[in-house]
Amino acid sequence: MLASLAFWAFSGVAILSALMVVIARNPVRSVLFLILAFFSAAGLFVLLGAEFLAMLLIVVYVGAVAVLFLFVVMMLDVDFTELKQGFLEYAPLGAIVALILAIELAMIGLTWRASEQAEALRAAVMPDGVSNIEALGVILYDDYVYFFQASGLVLLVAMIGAIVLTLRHKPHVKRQSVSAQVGRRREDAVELVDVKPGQGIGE
Amino acid sequence: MAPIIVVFGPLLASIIAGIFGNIIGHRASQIVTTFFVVLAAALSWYLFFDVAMGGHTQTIELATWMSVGNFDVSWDIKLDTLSATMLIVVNTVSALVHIYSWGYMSHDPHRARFFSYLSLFTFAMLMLVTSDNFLQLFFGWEGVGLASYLLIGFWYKKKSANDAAIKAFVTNRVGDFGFALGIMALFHVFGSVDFDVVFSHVADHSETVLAFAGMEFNAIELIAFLLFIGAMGKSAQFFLHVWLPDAMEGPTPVSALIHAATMVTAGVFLVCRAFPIYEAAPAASAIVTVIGATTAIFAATIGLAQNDIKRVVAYSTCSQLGYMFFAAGLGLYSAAMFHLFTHAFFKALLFLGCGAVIHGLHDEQDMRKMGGLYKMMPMTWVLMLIGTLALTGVGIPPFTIGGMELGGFGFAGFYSKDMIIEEAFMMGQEGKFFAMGAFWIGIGAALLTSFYSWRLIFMTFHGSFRGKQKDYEHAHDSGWVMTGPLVLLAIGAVFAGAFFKDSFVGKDAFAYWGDSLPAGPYAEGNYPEYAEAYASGGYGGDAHAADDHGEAAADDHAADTHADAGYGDAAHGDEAHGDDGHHGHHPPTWVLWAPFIVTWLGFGLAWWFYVTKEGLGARIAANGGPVHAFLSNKWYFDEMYNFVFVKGSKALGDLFWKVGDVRIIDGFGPNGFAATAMATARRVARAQSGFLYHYAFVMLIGVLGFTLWIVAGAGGN
Amino acid sequence: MMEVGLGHYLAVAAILFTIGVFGIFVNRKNVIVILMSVELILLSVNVNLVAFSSFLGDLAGQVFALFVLTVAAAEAAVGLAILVVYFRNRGDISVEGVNLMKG
Amino acid sequence: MTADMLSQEISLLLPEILLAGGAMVLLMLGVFMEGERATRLVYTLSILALIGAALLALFGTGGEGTAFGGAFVFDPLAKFSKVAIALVAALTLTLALPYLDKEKLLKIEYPILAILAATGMGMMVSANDLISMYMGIELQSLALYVLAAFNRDSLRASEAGLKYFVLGALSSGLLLYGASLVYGFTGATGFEEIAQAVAAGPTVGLTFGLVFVICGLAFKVSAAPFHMWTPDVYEGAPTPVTAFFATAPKFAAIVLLARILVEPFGGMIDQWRDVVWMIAALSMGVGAFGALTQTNIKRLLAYSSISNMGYALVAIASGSQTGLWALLVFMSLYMVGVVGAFGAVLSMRTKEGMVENISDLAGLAQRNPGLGWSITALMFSIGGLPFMVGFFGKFFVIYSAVQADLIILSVLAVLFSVVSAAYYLRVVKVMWFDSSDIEFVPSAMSIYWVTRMAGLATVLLLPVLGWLVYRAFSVGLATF
Amino acid sequence: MFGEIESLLTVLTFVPTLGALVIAVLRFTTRPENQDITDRNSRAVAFWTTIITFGISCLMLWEFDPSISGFQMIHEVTWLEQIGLGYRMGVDGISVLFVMLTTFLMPICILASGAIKNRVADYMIAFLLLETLMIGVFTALDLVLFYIFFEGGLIPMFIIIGVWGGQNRVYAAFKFFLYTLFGSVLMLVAMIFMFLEASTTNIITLLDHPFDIDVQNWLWLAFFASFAVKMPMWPVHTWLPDAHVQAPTAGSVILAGVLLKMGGYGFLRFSLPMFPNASDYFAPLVFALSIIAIIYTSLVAFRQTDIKKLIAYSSVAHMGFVTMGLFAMNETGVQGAIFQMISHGFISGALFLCVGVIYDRMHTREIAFYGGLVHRMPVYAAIFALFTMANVGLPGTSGFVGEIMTMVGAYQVSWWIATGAAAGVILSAMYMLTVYRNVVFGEMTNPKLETITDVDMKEAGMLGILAIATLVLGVSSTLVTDVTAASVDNLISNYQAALEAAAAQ
Repeated sequence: MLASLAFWAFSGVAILSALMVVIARNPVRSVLFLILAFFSAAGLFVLLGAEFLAMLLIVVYVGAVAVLFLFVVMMLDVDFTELKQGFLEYAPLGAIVALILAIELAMIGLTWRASEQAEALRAAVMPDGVSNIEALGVILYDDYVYFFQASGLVLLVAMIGAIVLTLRHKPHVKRQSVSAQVGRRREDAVELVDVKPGQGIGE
Repeated sequence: MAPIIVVFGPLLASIIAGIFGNIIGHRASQIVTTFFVVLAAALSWYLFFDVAMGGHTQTIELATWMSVGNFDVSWDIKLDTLSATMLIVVNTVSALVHIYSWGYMSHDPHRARFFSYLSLFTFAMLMLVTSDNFLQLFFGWEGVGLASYLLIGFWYKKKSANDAAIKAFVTNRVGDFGFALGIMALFHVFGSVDFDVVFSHVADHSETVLAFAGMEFNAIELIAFLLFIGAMGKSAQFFLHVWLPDAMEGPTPVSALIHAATMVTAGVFLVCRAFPIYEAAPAASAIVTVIGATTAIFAATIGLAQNDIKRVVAYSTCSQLGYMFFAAGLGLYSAAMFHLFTHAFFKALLFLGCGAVIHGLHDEQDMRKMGGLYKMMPMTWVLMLIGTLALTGVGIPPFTIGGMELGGFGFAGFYSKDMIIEEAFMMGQEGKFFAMGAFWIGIGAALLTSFYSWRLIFMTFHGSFRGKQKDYEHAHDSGWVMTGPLVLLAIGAVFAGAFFKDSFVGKDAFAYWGDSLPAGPYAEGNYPEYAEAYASGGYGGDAHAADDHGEAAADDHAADTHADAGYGDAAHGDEAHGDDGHHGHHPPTWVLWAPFIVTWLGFGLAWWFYVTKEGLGARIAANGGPVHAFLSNKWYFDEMYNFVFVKGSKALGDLFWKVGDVRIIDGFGPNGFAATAMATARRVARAQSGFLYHYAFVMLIGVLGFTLWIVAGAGGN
Repeated sequence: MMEVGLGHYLAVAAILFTIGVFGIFVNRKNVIVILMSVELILLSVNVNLVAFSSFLGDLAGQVFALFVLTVAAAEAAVGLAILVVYFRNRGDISVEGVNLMKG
Repeated sequence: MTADMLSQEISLLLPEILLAGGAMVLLMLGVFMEGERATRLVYTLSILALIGAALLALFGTGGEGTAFGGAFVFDPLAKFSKVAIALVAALTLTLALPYLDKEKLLKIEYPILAILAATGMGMMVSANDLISMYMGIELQSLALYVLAAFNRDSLRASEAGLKYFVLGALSSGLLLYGASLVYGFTGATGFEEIAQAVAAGPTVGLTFGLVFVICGLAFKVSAAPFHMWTPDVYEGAPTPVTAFFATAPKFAAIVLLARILVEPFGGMIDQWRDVVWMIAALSMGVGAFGALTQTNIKRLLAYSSISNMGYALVAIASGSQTGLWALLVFMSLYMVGVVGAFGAVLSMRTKEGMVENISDLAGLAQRNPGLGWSITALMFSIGGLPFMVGFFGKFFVIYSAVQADLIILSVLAVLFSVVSAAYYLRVVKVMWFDSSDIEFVPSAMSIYWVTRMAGLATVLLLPVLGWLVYRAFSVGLATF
Repeated sequence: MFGEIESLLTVLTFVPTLGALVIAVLRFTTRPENQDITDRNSRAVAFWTTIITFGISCLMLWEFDPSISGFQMIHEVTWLEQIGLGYRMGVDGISVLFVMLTTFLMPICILASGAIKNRVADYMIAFLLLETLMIGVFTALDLVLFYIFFEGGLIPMFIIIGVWGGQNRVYAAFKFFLYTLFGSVLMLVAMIFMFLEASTTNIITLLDHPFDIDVQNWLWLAFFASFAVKMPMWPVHTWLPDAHVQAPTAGSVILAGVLLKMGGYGFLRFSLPMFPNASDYFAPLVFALSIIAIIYTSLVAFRQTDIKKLIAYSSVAHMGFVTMGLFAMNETGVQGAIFQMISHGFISGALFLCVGVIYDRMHTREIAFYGGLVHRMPVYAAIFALFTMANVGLPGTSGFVGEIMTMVGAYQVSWWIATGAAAGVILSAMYMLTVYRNVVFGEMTNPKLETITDVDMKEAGMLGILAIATLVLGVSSTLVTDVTAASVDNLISNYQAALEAAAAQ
């Protein structure tokens, strides 16, 4: 009963905040609603018994991704007043498409029945009496090590990509270089020039 | 060897003169061509006596032309009386024309070419007449068409000459269209195009039915009709006559050679050659008669109102060919051939005479600018008179005074033309409705012939000169090189009829024609004993009868056809024999005299119009009644054809081209498709708006579409 | 209050998904919001996966969701980097401006 | 899991390990050895790494089999694809060096991202599990997003990157949603397990999932209606990146699609054939018509690529052994053409810089006959016109379609090929019929030779076509 | 004595390619300043290559045994054997003469290209490649190989028209290429279908393979789409006038002389023997289209103001006779059709050369521009006259033999076909004579023509050879029909047998 109530509450909030993400005028608000949606989804995960994923969602998504979004939104100086013009132009079409999709997908959801072999086909049966995080941990570094390594590569690519795209060495910015300061010698700093009268310093 | 020289000598000469003319020069070209043609003429007289008189018919196979399955056509020289007769006509006239042209064309810078064409024409004509099959005949047929095209358009600078040449060729092609179809039908029915095979199997196919133009026809009738279309074209018969008068744009010797003596008679030759088919095709023969008779009177009426001296003669030719055709249509093949033979002489004579006049007047052809020339050109005048007398058929019919039969006598045309008219009457008597019509038309045409012929003589040679005085003073008879051939032709025009009457249509006709033609009702009606003698092989009992008739006898049909079935109409034969008995094949006396009378009537009228009341004709023309306009405009045939065919095909061509090809086919086809493709391309490009959200829409709509598709599919399942 | 079953979770996921789709449709001004819509779609996927995993009693779904989360984070990083680059070049992130290339 | 088994399994991954390890080593090398020479060294080593990966795939692995509980498979299909992908990637990397050099884009990240992308492609063609499929795709895609925007100072490049990224993320979402449905309705992520579930009878949910997966992958092969990014990204991205986009990732994605449809979902051919049919027809159509009005050669090649992917999908739609080997032959021959064509595009450099308009090719056949003839041959080959090897690619594709009784689709295919011939011809026309004064500067050795060799190969491969067909044939045999 | 050379046909086919390679090497190794030397050398190499090819083809004809109805000199090499494709070459009575026609016309084309001054090497390469492809079409005994040669020929022709063509050459080249490609891609699908049905692409085997009557119609239509465009038949003929008008002289000669024949050859090789029932079923359609083509295009030709366009339309009309004869499916018709194709190759080729002669001098093909050429060019006038007459179908020229044989063949089938065709004969006289009059006869009114010179020795030689060929075949058609007889008999008897078998069911 309580679980049901929680489900309705979490899902209701998730859906509403998701809607607000889409229709909010100000992208900052959108991000904030997105965070709310993630929180609610995390609640649903907990209801489903996936505690680790729920935590992960909050840590990774709320803590990293959404904040990243927020940074970007605020960093890019966007003129918010213009942003929502023409909002309604495609809304009807979007609504129709969304409605049909929603009906279809919901229909699918309601027709669900596990395949007859599903029982047998399960790759990682949920063990009894083990916490979710432990169960995941056991298989993640064993059966799923390949994916784990692959995700490492994905993150490497993301890192390289982010750096190569955004890192800039600005030539005129002066930075402190300790080794250079320490290794400074007299010859580097002072040049003695024998100036002949009436000629000035020239090459 | 002789036949090959006869046929291919002119070709060789033509090639020499045509290709090497520029190198060897005009004189050499003239000599070469004339030599070969004269040689051919001499040899053809030799062959004539050998084949026609001696009965040595033969077929020389030279080479294979086409051989595909049954369609086996070879190059042959077939010599029988018919072809031998044609050989002498062709070669003699051709030789004379060659000689005449020495003089006539003496000032032309392209003589070599001219002589080459003349010889080429001769060759083609010889191929035509010596053919052993329909296809070779067609070869010659089109070959003479080509040569006439070249010769009519000889003065290629003149637009009118070029137009006339094209007109001649194309009109002939229309005829050839029928001819070619006839050949195809022949091959379809008989499985062969060889004369011997076809003719011997005509009777087998008397019941065969062919579909044509959505209807069913008797095969033989259809073939006969289609072949006759070819003959109409070549012989300038009604509907397809339009080219002949225009063809007078060519040099006059050409007119004499082609448009009087030889080529135009090819149609008659064809009908005679294919007589077994026509005998088995009464309806087609009736058409031949009707068309022939129509042409005879129609051309004659137009001849009345023409002012161009050559055109008068040209229409006269048309008209005379009409006579030949209605004769042939009535089954009087020998009579038709006889007229063809005599006509060749006097018509060539007339044409060449006209040429002499034209030459003498420095290329003046309009009779309205002539007159009184007999003083300046007496020789020509005399020769033209002879020609006219022969053409009009002046002569005295046989008559009986006090129980004494006096044989008639007359110029060449008298024998041949009167024979046709009389026999037509006889046929009419026997119940052939159209034959009687033909007879009366023949009479009428004879009147008109007489009138316009004398009109020509009077306008040209009598009265006062109406052209420039200077021309009159320079008018003169031509030299001997031109007059000589005229004289020879004049001799023919005077005596050919009398001399050859017995051979062609008279008592010797059975032996003369042998298997190549039936002797004709006159001979059969009057000289049955000769027929029997010939049939039994007794008469002239030489190798000819034994050999060839022996062969022919192998096919009983042929013999039967000759002997009994007659001309497709048994009634005629029966009546003729039954009523008149032995010597009963004589028309009433008035029929014999009728042509005589109308001829003189025509002469009288012409005299009255153009001598007594000189200038009356001109005044009538000037006042221009509708009748005169109708006649002088040639019944408006040219205008009609121009409108229907020339303009029609131009309009149709434009329609097909500009609307059909450009607008419809290209417009909806490649160009339309290209335009649609480009429009589609632009639409695709416009959809590629560059906007992110558009792209996302398209993706999502795609997904939605596919899922809906699946749902629909699942629902359907 | 009825018993909450898998269907409910799937329906929630479906609705989240369609909201994400809807967001892409209605938003034609701001790329960031489009990216957020994509994040919503990924969230719906995760809900799906976890729900299936739970009801099937199979951890694979959660593992899958885990990697989806990881990759989505990486994706967000790269995406925002690209967005920053674009903004630097253009000084604007309006979606309507992003059509230099078309046709 | 014993060490033996582990080493056995790991040996199957040797090509990927080489590439991934190589990427990291080279990254270190590049970071610590600054300077242009080091950068060039990294490039060279990257190319060598790719060639090495190809060789390893060909000879070095411990036979065939699956690893990591069936998540990774190394079978003839994967082998064939990996060799092709690695070689093509090496070639495009070769083409890239002179361009980047001239455009001041010579950075070590380029080759490293390229080989990481190649690693992802290797994972894609070896994917035997929904998760490994997804990881492979993402590894590849992320690298490609970055590469698209690699010229970060160019507005066009960054716009290309942005478009590619946003739409790519969306497509990933679709793919994942589909994958989640598939997982939910089968209870498994492994392809073999899914196949078993499918064999038991498809459900609507499974079909939906499959459709979403197909749509997601269709984006990667730029098939219509998920193609919209292609022309813009091809145009905006730096040319060598475009060349890379047009070749190896396409190959990997199409093979992955084929594998998914044939292996786990082979039992649902009736369900997916219609969808693939539609996508194929749409792609061919859009590719054929869209290119007609293009003036930019890169855009033209983008549409050409859309259309050719349509043909590849025709082969997949036939869903047979023939279809599979036809697909491989088609793709291999198409790669030859595309590499050559982009080599040609990279040769289009005047004194002022790169040019990309088709009209800039005017008179090329006369001024630069070698290049002109090569482009002519390449265009005809890509267009699938007879006498060039490209024809055989299309021929086999249509062959497989007719065999599968997809007559209408094959007729559509040939008709669209006529339409598309029009724009290939237009390129040829510009080169041969028109004239202009534009003079290209001599291209670098690598570009020169790649272009010429590819041009020659369109004809010279004809006699040895049998070998290629034989290889593909055996792949088809092994896969079914 | 050369009977042992199995690969004679392969050699024959690829010798021109070798020539092209030699020229390519010359072209790529020459410095720009030596351009004219390369041009000269290219011409020489091309000419001698074609002459050698012609020599080899004569050898082939010498080796050819006309009494055998099947294929001869078969050369097979395994190629793509896993799936049943193969490289197979061979000739029979039907194809051997087309090969001869090709090799015969090629040297003439090379010689006739004297007016080409720019990019000579490319031109020669294109022509030599084209020759390979054309010979290949007639010698290929494998469906796919045939298709490759058949379609491949479009590429060099496209370039020939587009680079060395006239004003509107781009449109014409595209139209030519896409139109014909459009036609033949459908054939490709049908070929693949046949390949799957019979599991081989070997033409010899396919000839004996009985295809289902149900599918025959579809296959036939697909092949028809290709060959009808290639012939070209009405209403898919409109590419031809454009292509002809724009192509350079030699291109027109090849186009009319050989490329059009591929359609007819295709009917003979595929449609008729492989789909007899469908051929029989569709024959009325073909007849109708043929007759329309003959009359319609003749009338259109009559209205043309461009000489080449006129001749092009006339070609369409003459090809109408071919299709008519072919589908009459009796000896006369089929042999006549083959003969007509060979003959048309000479005649139309010669006519295009004739146009080329004056075009090279005056650079216009407008009929109205000319007139009175005979005054300055008597030899030309004579030669042109000959070919005009041959085109008109005057007996004694080869044009007549083909026309009469096809018409006789068609008459066996139905009167209306022959009647329509015969009507076309009238029209051909009308337009050919008109154009001849307007160009050659009349007063020379255009002062620009006064400096025009008569044909030179080279031109006269080329035209003379064609003239001799036209005349010799015109009086002795058995030179051709004897070669084709056995194969055609075989074709027809198989055809009839198939029809009877179908009727018996």
